[in-house]
Amino acid sequence: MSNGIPRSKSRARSLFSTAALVASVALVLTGCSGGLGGSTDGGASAGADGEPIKLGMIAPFSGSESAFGDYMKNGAQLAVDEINKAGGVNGSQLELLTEDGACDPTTAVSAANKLVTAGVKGSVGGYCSGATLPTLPVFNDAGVVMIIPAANSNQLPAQGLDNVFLINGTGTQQAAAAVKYAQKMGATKLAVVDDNTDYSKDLAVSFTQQSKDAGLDVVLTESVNAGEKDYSANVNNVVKAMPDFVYWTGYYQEGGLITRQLRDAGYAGTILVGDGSVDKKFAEIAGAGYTDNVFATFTQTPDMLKGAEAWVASYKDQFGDEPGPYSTQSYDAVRVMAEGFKQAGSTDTKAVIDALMAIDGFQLFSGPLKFTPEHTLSSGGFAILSISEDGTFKLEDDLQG
Amino acid sequence: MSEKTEESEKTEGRQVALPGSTDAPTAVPLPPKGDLLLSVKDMHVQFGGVKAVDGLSFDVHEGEIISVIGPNGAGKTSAFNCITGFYRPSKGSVLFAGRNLTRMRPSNITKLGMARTFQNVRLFKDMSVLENVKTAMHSRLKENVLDTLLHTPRYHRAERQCTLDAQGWLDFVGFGGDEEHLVTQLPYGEQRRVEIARALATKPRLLLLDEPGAGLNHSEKQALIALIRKIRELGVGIVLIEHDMGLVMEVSERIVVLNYGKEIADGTPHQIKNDPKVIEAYLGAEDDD
Amino acid sequence: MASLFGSRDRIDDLLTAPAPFVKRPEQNKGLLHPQRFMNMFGLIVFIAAMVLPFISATPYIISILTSALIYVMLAMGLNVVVGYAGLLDLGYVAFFAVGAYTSGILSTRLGWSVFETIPVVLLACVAAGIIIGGPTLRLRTDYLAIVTLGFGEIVRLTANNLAITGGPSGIHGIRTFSFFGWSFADGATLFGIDFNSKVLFYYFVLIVAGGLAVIGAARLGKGKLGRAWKSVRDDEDAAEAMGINTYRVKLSAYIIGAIWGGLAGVLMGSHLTAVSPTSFEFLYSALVLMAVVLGGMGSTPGVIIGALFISLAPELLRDFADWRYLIFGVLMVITMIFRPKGVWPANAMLPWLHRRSPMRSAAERDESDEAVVVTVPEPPEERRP
Amino acid sequence: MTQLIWNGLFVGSFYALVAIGYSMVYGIIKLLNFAHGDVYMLGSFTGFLLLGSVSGLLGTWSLPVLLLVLLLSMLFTGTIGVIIEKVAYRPLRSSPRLAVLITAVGMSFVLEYGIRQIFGPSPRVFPVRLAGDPIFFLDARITLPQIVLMVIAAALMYFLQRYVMKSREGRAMRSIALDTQASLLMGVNVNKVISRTFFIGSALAGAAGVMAGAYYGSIDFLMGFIIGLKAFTAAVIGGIGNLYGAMLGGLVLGLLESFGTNWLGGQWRDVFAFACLIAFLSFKPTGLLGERVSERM
Repeated sequence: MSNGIPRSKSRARSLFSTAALVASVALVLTGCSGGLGGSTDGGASAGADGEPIKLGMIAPFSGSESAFGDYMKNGAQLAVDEINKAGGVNGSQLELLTEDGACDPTTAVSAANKLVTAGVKGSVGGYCSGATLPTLPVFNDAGVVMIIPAANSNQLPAQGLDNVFLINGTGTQQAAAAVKYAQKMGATKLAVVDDNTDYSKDLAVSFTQQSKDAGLDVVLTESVNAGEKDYSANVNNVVKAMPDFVYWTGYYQEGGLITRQLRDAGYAGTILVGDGSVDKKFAEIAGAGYTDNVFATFTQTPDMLKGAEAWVASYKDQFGDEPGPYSTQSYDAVRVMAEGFKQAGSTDTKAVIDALMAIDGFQLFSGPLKFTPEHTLSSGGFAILSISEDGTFKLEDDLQG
Repeated sequence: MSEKTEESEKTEGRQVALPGSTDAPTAVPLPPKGDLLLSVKDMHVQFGGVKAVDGLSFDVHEGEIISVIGPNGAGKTSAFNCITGFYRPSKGSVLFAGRNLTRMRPSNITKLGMARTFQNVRLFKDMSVLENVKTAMHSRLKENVLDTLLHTPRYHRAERQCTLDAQGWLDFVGFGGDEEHLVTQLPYGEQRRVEIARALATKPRLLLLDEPGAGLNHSEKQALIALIRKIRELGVGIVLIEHDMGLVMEVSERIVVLNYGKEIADGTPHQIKNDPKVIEAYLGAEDDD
Repeated sequence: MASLFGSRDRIDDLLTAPAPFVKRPEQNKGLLHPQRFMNMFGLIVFIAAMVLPFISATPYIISILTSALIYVMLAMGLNVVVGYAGLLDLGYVAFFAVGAYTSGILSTRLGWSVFETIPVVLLACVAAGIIIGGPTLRLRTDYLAIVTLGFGEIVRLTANNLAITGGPSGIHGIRTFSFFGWSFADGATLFGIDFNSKVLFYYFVLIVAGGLAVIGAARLGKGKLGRAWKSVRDDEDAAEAMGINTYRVKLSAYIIGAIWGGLAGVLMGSHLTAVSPTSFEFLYSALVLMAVVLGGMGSTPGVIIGALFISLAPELLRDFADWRYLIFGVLMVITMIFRPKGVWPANAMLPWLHRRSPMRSAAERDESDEAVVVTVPEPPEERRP
Repeated sequence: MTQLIWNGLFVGSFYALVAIGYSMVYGIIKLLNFAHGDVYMLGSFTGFLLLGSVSGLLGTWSLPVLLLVLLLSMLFTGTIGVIIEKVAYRPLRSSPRLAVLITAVGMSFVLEYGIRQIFGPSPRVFPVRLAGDPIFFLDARITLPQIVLMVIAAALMYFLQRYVMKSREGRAMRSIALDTQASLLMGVNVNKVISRTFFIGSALAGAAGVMAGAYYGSIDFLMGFIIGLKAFTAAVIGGIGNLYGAMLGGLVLGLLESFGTNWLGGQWRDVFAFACLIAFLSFKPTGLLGERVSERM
């Protein structure tokens, strides 16, 4: 009894803590392979026969954005399976490794390091721009080429890293399509609503800027807080500003609610939503009768292309669910990456980057691919969609001419 | 150990312990009545509509032992809390060492030289006995954050002295347990002692003891009386709230009696014992109970 | 009268502490003394951590250990606030954010190196500690909890809404550490080993910074200020009665916590090269608090274990994919049920360690013959003031 | 203006329903039950499942069916609340309060990610949607479902108030809140009362969950998190531990948010609400109706 605590308890306590320590040290020590001080295993053994080429994908599988993780993963997996069935790339099979980035920078960086450690040759993930940005240097240092399917903040190409490619249209391109449509509709008073996250805000800012340049009056920019249910206060602000055109730049979960609440509050004008809201669930959440005069900016959807029914069918067949936002982009990301490997004839970073830059006319869902010097799509391929009876989005206006 | 105390010798203040002495500290003999220490003048304390203290006045001199007694709910503890700055008097003043205490933080009052104990022992329960006493030396410890962070020689010196002083006070109050123990592991009587040691470690001129005898058995009470006298011999003034009349009568030089917040008597134990108002208050109070 | 007491705040001491006269057993020598043992143990862990990358580690392991060390720093800082001073803080990441953003903005806008930003970060953190603590520390614990939570959210939302903080996408391209024209990005060859990875440099920086954070917080906890914090935690009134200005002491805990959190923020910002508001959500305040409580409030080894658990468990559970947060939650509940005071509570000692041999035999305390053990005290009849 | 007030009150009544549970649990065992918001989420999903199974009846009997579903969901979430308390909180009754806070966060994770495992991460849409034509009252646009929901909320709170203030069980609850030890000595079965408190608080949260699902239409596994924080804030504004305080706090918070959004825009709304809270607590540190609480300490 001479120390601070009763003896019997303290023994159990110390045993436990010692065990915990030993366990944690053991956990750290095992699963490690080779010291770090020496060298990183550059491009060795890449694509050797029998060894699959590993592709990494960081997407949100936990947290508030986790709904999108599976869409992306499934889309990519579909492409990997197709390519493997067709004989793989340069004689090797592809293998998809997914890691949770949780839309959190720290988690995403850990995930990136994990993928690098696992020896991925390409990254086909990246959803939240905020969490994707800090992974760029990690992949860049390791010489991993990134084809980012979803994240599209203007900050990404602005980093000027040559291993980073974006195959989602950028905010600027999407905003241009939205403004074009607003003009076409003859709207004069615009309101833009974002959800205060990086992607949405980026798009909203671009939209506001371009609207002003086009001589349109943006009467209100409103931000909502993602993850809530009641947006009546925000909706009230919108209605009071009396716009004739509202652009929602966030995701479908809130988008459906806001559309419904806008209509309930008496707003009758056009509602345009961004690509994050293009999901069958959007109409479901908004409810029947709430999707008239609602349109979306989106790169073309599967059902607008020939053979897309087959794609949707095989997606459904394999995963038992409809494809969602960024399923197509993730699918395309894998295909573009494979094409890059194929053209380069290896997985060598420099060669793949050159090969990707040389691609011209490779068919994506969003149209033929040609990268700009900034490594973004030369044309966003944005079109205007409307919502059909069953809640699916269909092509309304391709904005050509 | 003894050589360390030489550093602690100071020219100021009364020397209570001779270096290396293994006996209780001694004190310079006091004049019969020291200087005026505390002067409570017409103090009122009010909570909402309840008058907890309703006009209390008394003086305490150095080296004097005064008891404040009264039936339950007479406002004794409220008066204590008011003197030590935990409550603010609604009227009247408290002068200590020539200063008005009424708008002062309790900690500043303590720094002026007034220490207290609490009615139900309030030690720092997740700290060891030694740490409890060391805590009381907070405001005197010459150790700043950088010293602590860098473990400078000054830090080591201050901590060593602080520990010695704390041990000295523990020995002084006759603490007989293990000073490394958490205070909650001590028997009640020892906790009382630690609390007094802790109060003394703030180096007070005036010590306020709130029912120090509560929960003690007979022999412990005898030891307490001895301890109170020993503290008085150091020149410290003592104000005591106590229910045990035997203890009060034995130790006090003067007694102030409160009833329903009002001061009904102030005198020597002998005068109080024979004061009809006091007798009535106590008998009456028993009726009420 | 006035002349007798002088005019300073403190009047001259009447008393001098008596010298202790009861003989106390000698302190234990060598490693049996708990403090020395723990110091030695800490040193061994530190060396092991330093050597680890040379033996066996991948960039992934190094990266998650680096994040874990940031958590250790944060938890040590929060331990000062929650563990020592007993102030429930649900918005601790606010300080983390202040540090990360201050450093990030100075680094990206003015081109300062991370080292140069540190003095400004310290000032910003002290200011943040005072701003957040100043008006709120008078509140009772539960109200303090919501107020700190509110401040945490205010800081995050403000960062999210302002242009200077980069809005929702935050700040990117924070410079790495550099000295005299050489930066971590350049790599180096030491002792014939090629250090080409920034990851590794940050790991070493964090080992050192984390080590200093642990030692600093532990030392503060044992010193004068630490005793004052603990006294405020245990009984605020009694602390005040001991001459401790409880308000100032609480504020100091806040400021120290803010500094620790802010410095951790600087390191996180430069480790990730990016700062964004999503890193400062309420969840992370809750996680750091969990690290402290799970490990053992006020206990240095406990808090370290807690921080490592909180940061490494989700990583180690990655293979469980979708299940990992479920498992994490279950683990938390189970740990607390079996170890309610934390994995390694404060005041706990390993059983084979003693500060000194058992204290005071009966013979040694013959002076205190009255030391009869008392039975149960009467319940106090009046409430505390 | 009236629209702002109405919006605020409507949202506020949801906050109030959830805040009551927070506040009751706090009043009795001084625990900030972080899993409480997730019980609200659980209520939504229970209602979703139940409504899905009786979807045939929905056409004609919408409202009665909905009420029945509401009741069943309340029973279910109430039971879950009791189980959570038994499993995660009771073993820690005598431990430091923060320890229980951690198990509460742990339970919150368990509920959230448990539901995620069952229903998946993407939002589900309620099979029934309350909709109605608006009526205008002093310029405010009010719909019938809004009125119905507010009436239900008010009725639930009224019955709760009657129960707590008038019944024997309610008295036991209040006595425990005042002094657990003394209540124990007076022969109150503390465990039973605590269970009952968890049942009621969780049932109310579940009711709010079902109502939110039916009104807003979409539910997801993380929906409880934000409302949990809001309810906590509301409970504190009102004076935590105080029943009326929780109701009042919910409404006040709803109004603050409504006006904050109007004045400063949506992105500054929470900053505004929290700043008000902090400023307010600095002046009145016990919350709106906190006096009674301070006696309890």
